[in-house]
Order: sequence, then structure tokens, then C-alpha cells
Amino acid sequence: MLKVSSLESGYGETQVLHGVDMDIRKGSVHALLGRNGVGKSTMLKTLIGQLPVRRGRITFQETDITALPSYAIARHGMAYVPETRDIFGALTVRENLQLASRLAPSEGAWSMQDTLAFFPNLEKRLNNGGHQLSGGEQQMLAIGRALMTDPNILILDEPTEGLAPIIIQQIFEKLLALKARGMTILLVEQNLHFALGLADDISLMSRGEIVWHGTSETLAHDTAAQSRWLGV
Amino acid sequence: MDLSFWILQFLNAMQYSMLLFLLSIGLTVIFGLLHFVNLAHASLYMMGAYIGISVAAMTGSFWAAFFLAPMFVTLIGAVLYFTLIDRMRTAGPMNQVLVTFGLIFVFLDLVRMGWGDIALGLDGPASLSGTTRLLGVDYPAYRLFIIALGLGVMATMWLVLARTQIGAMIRASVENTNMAAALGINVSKLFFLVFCFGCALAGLAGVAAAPILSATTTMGITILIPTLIVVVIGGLGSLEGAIVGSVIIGFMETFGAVMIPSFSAVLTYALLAVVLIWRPQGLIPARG
Amino acid sequence: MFYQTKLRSITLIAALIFLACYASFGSYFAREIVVEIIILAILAISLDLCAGFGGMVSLCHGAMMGVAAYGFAIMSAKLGWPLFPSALIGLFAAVVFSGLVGWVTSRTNGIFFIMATLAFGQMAYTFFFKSRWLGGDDGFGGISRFDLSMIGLETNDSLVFTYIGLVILLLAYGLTAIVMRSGFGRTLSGIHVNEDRMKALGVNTAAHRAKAMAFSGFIAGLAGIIAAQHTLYISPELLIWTTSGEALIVVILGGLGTLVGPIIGAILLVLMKHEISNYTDYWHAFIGLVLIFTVLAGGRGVFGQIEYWFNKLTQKHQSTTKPHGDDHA
Amino acid sequence: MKNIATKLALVTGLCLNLGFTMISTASAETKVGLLLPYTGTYASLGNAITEGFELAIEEAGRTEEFTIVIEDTEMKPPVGLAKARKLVYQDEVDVIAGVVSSGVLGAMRDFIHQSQVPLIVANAGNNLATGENCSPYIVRVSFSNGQINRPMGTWLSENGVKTIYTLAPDYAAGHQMIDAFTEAFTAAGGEVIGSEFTPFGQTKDFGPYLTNAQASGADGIFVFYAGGEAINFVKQYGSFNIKTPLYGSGFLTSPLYVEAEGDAAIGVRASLHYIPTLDTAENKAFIKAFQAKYNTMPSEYAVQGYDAALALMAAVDNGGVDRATLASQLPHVSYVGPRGPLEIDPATNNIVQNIYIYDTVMENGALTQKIIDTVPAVRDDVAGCQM
Repeated sequence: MLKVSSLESGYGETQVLHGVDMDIRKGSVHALLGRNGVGKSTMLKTLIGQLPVRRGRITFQETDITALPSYAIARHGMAYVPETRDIFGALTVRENLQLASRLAPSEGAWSMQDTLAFFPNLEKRLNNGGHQLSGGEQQMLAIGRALMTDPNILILDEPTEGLAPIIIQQIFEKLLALKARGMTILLVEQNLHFALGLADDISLMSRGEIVWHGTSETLAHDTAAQSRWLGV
Repeated sequence: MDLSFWILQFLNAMQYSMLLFLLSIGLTVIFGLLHFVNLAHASLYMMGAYIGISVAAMTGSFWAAFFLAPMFVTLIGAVLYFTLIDRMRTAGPMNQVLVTFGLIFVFLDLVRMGWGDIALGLDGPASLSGTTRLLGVDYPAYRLFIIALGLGVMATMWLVLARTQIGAMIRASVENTNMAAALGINVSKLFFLVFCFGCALAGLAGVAAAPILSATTTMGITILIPTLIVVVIGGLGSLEGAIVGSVIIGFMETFGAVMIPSFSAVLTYALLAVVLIWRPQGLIPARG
Repeated sequence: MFYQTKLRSITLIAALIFLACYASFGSYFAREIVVEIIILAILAISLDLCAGFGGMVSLCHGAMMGVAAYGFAIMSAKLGWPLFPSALIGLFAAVVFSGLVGWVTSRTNGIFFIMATLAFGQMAYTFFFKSRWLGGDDGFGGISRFDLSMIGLETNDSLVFTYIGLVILLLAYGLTAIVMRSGFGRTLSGIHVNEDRMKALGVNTAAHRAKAMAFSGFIAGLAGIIAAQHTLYISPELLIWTTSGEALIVVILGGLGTLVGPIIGAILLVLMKHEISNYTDYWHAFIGLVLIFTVLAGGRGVFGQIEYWFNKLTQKHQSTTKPHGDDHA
Repeated sequence: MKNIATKLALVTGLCLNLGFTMISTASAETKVGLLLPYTGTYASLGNAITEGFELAIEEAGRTEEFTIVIEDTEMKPPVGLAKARKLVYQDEVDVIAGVVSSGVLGAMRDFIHQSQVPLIVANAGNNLATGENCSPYIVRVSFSNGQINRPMGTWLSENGVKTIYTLAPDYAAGHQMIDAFTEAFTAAGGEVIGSEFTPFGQTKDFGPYLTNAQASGADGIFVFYAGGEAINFVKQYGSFNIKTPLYGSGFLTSPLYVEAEGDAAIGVRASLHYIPTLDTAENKAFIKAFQAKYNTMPSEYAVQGYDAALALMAAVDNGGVDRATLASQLPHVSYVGPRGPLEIDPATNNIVQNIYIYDTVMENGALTQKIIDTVPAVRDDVAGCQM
């Protein structure tokens, strides 16, 4: 569904990604793991068009999106939940959600009701400003907002970061529920157990390259790979 | 100094505030969204006045000028956008200031070539030529029209920004351009539309001010400083800031002129200095 | 950070020789032009040390220059003091004014700093404009030039005056270069790059910025003393913000953060203005277009661009100079 | 105008450099430096003065006799001084004419005095230039700030106006104009019951001041405004529908701006040294010639340029051939020009001229000036002038 080949990208004069290949199957949860600073977030930012592709190719649902601007990629059905969540503080929760909704939603798209049903916590906060939410609520809103774009793939950058264990558990269940609904998910995560519990496929990244690839079951048993690439 | 005197001065202050508001709002919205300090905004204001004068001379109608001049100015703005502004967006404030400062010079001489050095005037519409009785005083109808126009633009903008999808899109883009784009908002297009809207407001301010103030080749440069002061005092990029800034400056200059005339020339600068020392980001800075 | 590279030394000397020749062999008016260049160049060097090294783009440098000029003129022409002490008082006034402005604006950055300095500059302008005692906007005359007859110099001779101006320009450059190369200059650049880090290192950044402005005021003051003695007359025109704007154009045109650039910029701007105004009254547009072109061409300025090419050619010495244009882009 | 002159000069300079210098040394011509602003706020004044000056020389058929060198002062005193030095040292002109702003005149004053090159002031009205700071080399054919306004002070008081409120921009000329008016008005028994100076060049809205002036209950408002400020002021006065009559220095409703002011200018009474509707043969001929050449009505500024040239030609006719003889002849010039009889007062070197009190009126669908009264031969006091 999302195919990346020989992808190179970076910031300014420094190159971060040195030829990344990835293939994400429709309906799967794919986790991208690695130590800090190996290029995972850069990878996501390149995928969604926030960083220009220097070399290589990104194909999404048979369409070449390599050179498309960020908004066009989003309209192709790629939704992004950044590490910093980036809730619009000046907008209310309702506006944050409405903003993302398509003008002409497709059949079976995520409506406001669906999203609120999925995240009941958000319903009572609808008229609050984005800046008034707690960390957990912000994460729910960030995911809910991404869902409102009616995505074909959901890209999450460290959704558990900085959250209390009980909230992490809630997020985990929500993502599991999404997976059950058939949502394709690309997940960058530091929390190995979180990732192993959710993902079908796993790619390990080091120094801007994919160094290991396999199913989460394989990784769970490959302690050598874990300690070598993740330092666990 | 009876009550009617104060009502008159209040209306004067309102009128001046609204004129400042029409100018500064375009500048501040463009800054808030594009992070672009467009000093040439003041030149577009001047173009609004001069084009308005020409349109009125050709058609014989103030209202034709009132509606057409902002459109022409928007057209000029669009050309500027595609030739300069867009490619300067990531060039940093210093370069933006310099390029648009250069544009001021260019527009200054363009106006001198096109309209000459002699100050020109524009007659307001006949329907608004007299005075109207309001709150027990006779006040120039055209000035009331300016007040109404300013308040109207203010209310419309507030409604659009606060209550509509496009308003939410603009606020979101002001706060976090990348995230807005990641949600599928065509930020470049939005930028362009907002820029054009800002230019239209500058042109509108120019043609609306022309019947009260004359059109001179230096009007752009002389209005630039008060406009920047309004925007900086209020807080760059925020609608509320532009409103508060215009009202503060409008009222302070008006009542300063009446009550402490010998200090009125420095009053604005003193306020600017105090605000920047006290709150270096302005009174109501934009989020983001 | 500033380095006195060979290229800069050569360009500086070439520029000074060019100005000296232009004044010596050119017409009478050439000397007027050279003095105009000298005043603008010193003012631009003073602005470059603030803007190029400290990131403080000020719009009150005209006022800083004007305060010195008025201080000098008031003491000498109005109060009858001897010329040299009057000049010192003028410079002192400029240093105090600039230091104060630098201190109270030290929390502001970017466009806010620009506006804050504009405010203080315009307040100073308004003060002199409104002062009836000082002739208001008409200004006042009766100023005289330094009497250097004991060393055999007739300052009322326009050529001699021009040469003295060139020497002061060289002094202003040298002084600024030394200070920018010292620890003081490095700290100033450090504050520009990362103010928080310098704070963490225990630098009182506000005080440091204020000191830099005060020093800049001293250099601008030199320009003011020359300006007052050149015209033998003084008016508030000197302090208006557009004077500062012109200095900023010169800095950008020549090359920000190079100190030599401002001299080149001043030569270019003044010559361009005079040449073009011979053909058309619309020279403002031309200057505007040049400014736009300079920024679009990379914003390095004429000298900055030359330096950039030169460094590319001699990559071996790449450690020496890095055009500041990039940092401020 | 300047363009043509400079282009011509350029062409001559490029092609005939040698021949040109030979011609100029061969004939006994007078070299005039025109020192005026052609850019900035006063550019329109500079252009008008140049037009008047060139017309006078052309009309007299003496273009061969006078070489004109044009320099732009940009209304900046240091620039004006630098250009004056250039004219004197490099172009070696015999006489300089022009100068619009008093600041530029102030900057040039000492230099002119020391270099002994005669200067014909064609606008700048600073009282000091023909008062305390007068010089045998500075002759003024335009006006002094006091000269325009004193007669109006006396006239208003004599014509039943008892109390006045004054307004003017807060700069040197504004103060001089108002001071002169106030002095004369008070001396004649009137009372100035309020006075305000508006920030120069910054004031866009006169509403607050007009409201104040009206509230003062004075019999009249007397103001000095010029250029764009005059247009703003008159239009805003009109829009407030103020019943208090408006009087002013004649620049307020100058023919140059009266069209832009529109109906609001009707009924404004002002004093000035030249009115285009002046019914004299000299003026009619002048207007006819001016319109034929420039296709527009002359303003007082054009007349000042015209008279600067007439005065110069008169001095040449009386034997002025170089700087010294021109300087000695200029103060003795007297003739009847478009603005009526005029002469230079040798005691101050300021012009002695009629001041006209006029109303702006609507006639046949156009705004025009109606002269109410003439104050003949107004002469400035010596006021500290020592030649």
C-alpha cells in the first residue's frame, strides 16, 4: 500500500536518510523502531511531505507521491499524528476536528459522531480550547483529528511519549480497535512492548537505514537484534 | 468643554482608529500567516488612493472608485506575490524588510511618474457630503461612514475568523503551518488568498481615506510608521492586537492632540517604547 | 565573529586609495561626494557592528550620529566652548544615548527591536525638531572646523578636510575591527547566535548588548562630528529614521558583517545616486530595484559576494571567513 | 524640465565637450545655478519655480545669454549646501537662484555670505534670512513669512474680527507665520484666544484640532498650512460644517491645490503676494504666456521663479556682469511684474510688494480667486539686519 524505495532525505546540509526501503501492507500495523536520532521522525516527515525527498521514490496506493506537497499527500489519505501532537491551541476541540474533515467525505468516512463515539472523552471537551487539554486528551484529539481526514493510513510518531501508564493503556486499546477495523498504521515507537503488542511487521532503523525487517513475533524472540539495534 | 465636545472628540478618535485598523489589519494578518513583514503594504495603500482618484475621474463616481480601486490594488498585490513575496517567504524578516523597503521606493517613483508631484484630492460621495446629527452633535457623514466601514470590516473578519471553516483554517495555519498542511489544507493557496485580501484592505483604506486626506507621493511612507506601531503594540499577527493597537493609537493621538498638544508628536513613540520594554512581544501576540 | 582577512585589508586600502584619488584628481564636487561617502561609511560601519555581529538591526543610528553632532554644535557654537572638548562631549552624549537605548531595548529582538529603536530615534528627532532654541527644523549654523594649523593643516581647505575624513574613516574601521575581533566581539556574535546559551555561560547579555550599542554610538558619533564640521551647520534632518534606513541599505548593499562592505556600499550608493540623478529625478526607484536585486541575489551584498566567490576559489582557507549574509538570511 | 535640460547638457557634454567650453568662454553670458528640490515633498514647488524662471528668460528672448545649471536639493539642508558649493566652486556660476525650504537656506547662508556669490531666493520665507542673518549677497524675490501674514492681522482686526484661534504646523515657518499674524492682530486690537501647533508632517486628522478651535468660540480661525496638509485641512474644515469663518495664509488655498480642496475652499479668506485673477496687464500677459507654454494656471511659486529671472535680467541690464556687480545691482531692482509693483528693499534685501486679501469663490462652475483688498507695498522691518 505504501512503498518506499531508496529514500534519501535530511535537513539543510546534513543528510539523515541514506536509502530507506519499506513496504507497508494494506490493513497491517507496521512499526518503525530504533534508537534516538537514527532518523525515524525524519522518515515520517519525509513521507508526509514536510521534508523534500532528495532521492528515491514513495508510492502510495499505486500513486507516486514523491514530489507532492504536504497537503496533497494528506488528501491522498495519509494522516499524521506528530510526536508533539500539535493541537491547535487557538482552536476549540470541535474546530480542531472539523478542520480536518473532508468537504466531500467518501462513503463510510469518519464523521464527527464516529470520532466522538470512538473517543468519548473528547465529547465533553468539545467547546474547550485546544490549549486546555491534558496530555492524554491531546493525544486522543490528535488521533481523532487524523481520523477525521478519513485516512487510508495513519502515521503515528511516538504516541505514548510523556503519558501516564494508564493513558498509554487507553491509547493502546484505541489503536488495537482501529487495527481491528482494518486501518493501516505506521507507528514509530520507543516503547518496545507497546509496539510488539500492536504491530504485525517491524522495521528497525539505524543511521538512516533499515537494518532489520521481519514480523513482530520474530523480533520478540530475536534478542540479539533487540539489543543490537534497540539497546534493550 | 461640554459633553458634545467630548462626543465629537470620541468620534474623531474612532474615525482615526478605524482608518488605522483597516491598514494594520492587512499587514498583521499577512504577517501572522506568512510570517512576512510587508512594508510595501503602505505603498499599496497609496496606490489605492491614487487609483481611486483616477477611477473617480474617469467614471465620475466615488463608489466606482471605492469598489474598483481595491480590486486593482489586489491585482498589483497578486503580481507582487508571484514575483517577490512568495520566494521571499523563507528568506527571513531582515531580507523581507529590505525587499519591501525597496518596493516602497519603486512605488514612490511609479506614482510620481503616473500622477505627478502635486498633491491630489478625491471628493467623497455626494450622499455623504454633509453632516449627520448623532448623539446630539453634528458630525461629518463621511467620517461616520469610515467608522461604520471599519467596524463592519472588524465584525466581518471576527465572524469569519471565529465562526467559519476558512477562519479556523487560517487560525490553524497561523499557529502551525506544517500541521495544517498535514491535515490537507492547501496552505500556499490559503496564503495567497489571505495576502490578496490584505492587499484589498490596504487599497480600500487608501481610497476610503482619500476624501479626508489628500493623496501625496509620500503618503505611503508617512502612514507606514503609525501602521507598524499599531501592529507592533498590538502584537504581530493577531486580529485582537490590531484592534487594540488601532484603538489605543487612535484615541491617544486624538486626545493627546486635544489635551497635551505639545507632546502629541512624541506620544506615540513614547507609548511604543514603553510597550516594547514592558512587553517585548506586544500586548496580544498571536499564538504559534 | 570578525577576521581581518587579506582580502578585506586589500579591499579596504583599495577603497581608501580610490577615495583619496577621486577627491584629489576629481572636480570640486568630487570632494563633497567623498565626504558624503565618508560620513555614510562610518555610520554604516557603526550599524554593521550592531546588525552584522549583534543581530541588532537598528533604526536609530541616524539619531546616534545626530546626538553627537548636536552635542558638538551646541557646546561649540551655542555655548562657545573650544572645539575639541565640544567634540568629546558630543561623542559622550552619543555614547550615553546609544547605551541607554541599547539597555532598555535589550529584551526585544527582530522587528520589535527595529521598532523600539525607531521609537527612540524619532523621539530624539522630535526633540531637536521642536527645540526653538536650536532653530527647530531650520537648525543653526556658526559651527567651525578643528583648527589644526599647529600641525600645518588648513581644515577649511576642502581637500585637506577630505583627507582628514579618510583618516577618521580608517580609524573608525580599525577600532571597530579590533573590538569585534576581541572577546567582546566574540561574545556579541555569540549572543546573536544563541542568547540563551550565552546567558547560561554567565554573560549578562542585556548589558553586553547595551555596551555594543554604546560603542556603536561612539563610532556613529564620529560620523556626526564630521557631518557637523563638513556643513558647518546642523539640522534635525540628520536624526530622522530615513537616515538610518539609508545606512542600512548601504550595509546590505556592501555586505553585512564584513565592516569593509559598508565602505563599499557607501561608495556605490552615493556614486549611484549622483550619477543617476544627473539623468532622472526618479533615482529612488533605481535604488529600490538595486536593493531588491541585492537581496534576491543572495543577500550577501557586493563585497560579501566577492568574498564568497573568493573563499570558494580558495577552499583551503575555508576556516577563515564565513559570509554573515547566510546567518541573517 | 530638468530632464530636458540635463539631457541636453549630457548630449552637449558628450559630443561637443571641447566646442562647448569654447562657446561658453567666447560669449559674455551669465551662468545661473537653479537650486531647487525636484524630489521629495517639495518637488512640485521646485518644478513650478523652474517653469516660471525658464518662461521669463524665454519670453525675453535671452536664452542664449543665460546658462542654467540645475541641481536638486531634495529638501535636505546638507544636500542643498553641498550642491551650492558645487555650483560655486565647480560650475563657477555667477548667481544662484531658487531654494524652497528655509532649512536649506539656513544651511547655505554662511557659505553664500563668505563666498560672495549672489543668491536670489525664490521661495524660502525664513524671516531671519532678511533680518538678523541678512547678507548683501542674499536677495529675496518671494516673500518673508512675516510679510504675508502681518497685513492679514491688521486687516482682520480692522474689519471687525475681534477674536481668533490660530493653527499651524509645528515647525519654524509655522511659528513665524503665526507669530507675525498674532503680533499685527493684537497690535490692531484683536485677541488671539487660542493657538495650537500640529505635529508637522504627521498630522493626518485635523478633526480634533478643528473641534477644539470651534469650541473656543472665536470669531475666526486663522491658519497656515501648505501643500498636502492644506488640502487635508480645508477638506476637513469643510466636512465638519464649521460655522466659524476660516482665514489663512494664502498658501492654504493656493491655485495649485484649490482644485483638490473642492467646494470646501469656497469662502476661505486669505492673504498672499500673488493672485492669478489679478486684473493687470502684466499679469494677464504672464498668464497667457504661461498657459501657452505649460497648459496650466501659474501658481505663486511659478511667479516667484518668474520674478527671480526678471530680477536677474534687470540686474544684468543695470550692469551686472559678474558675481560682484550682480550682487551690488540686485538690491536696486524695481519693476512692475505679474504680482504688481515690486522692488527690493536695500535695507534688508527683502522684496517690497503688495499683499492681496482674497476669497476663494465659485464662478462659472470653477473655483477662482476674488480679490477683496490690497495692502500696498508691504515692507519688512529692518529687524536686526546689518548689511
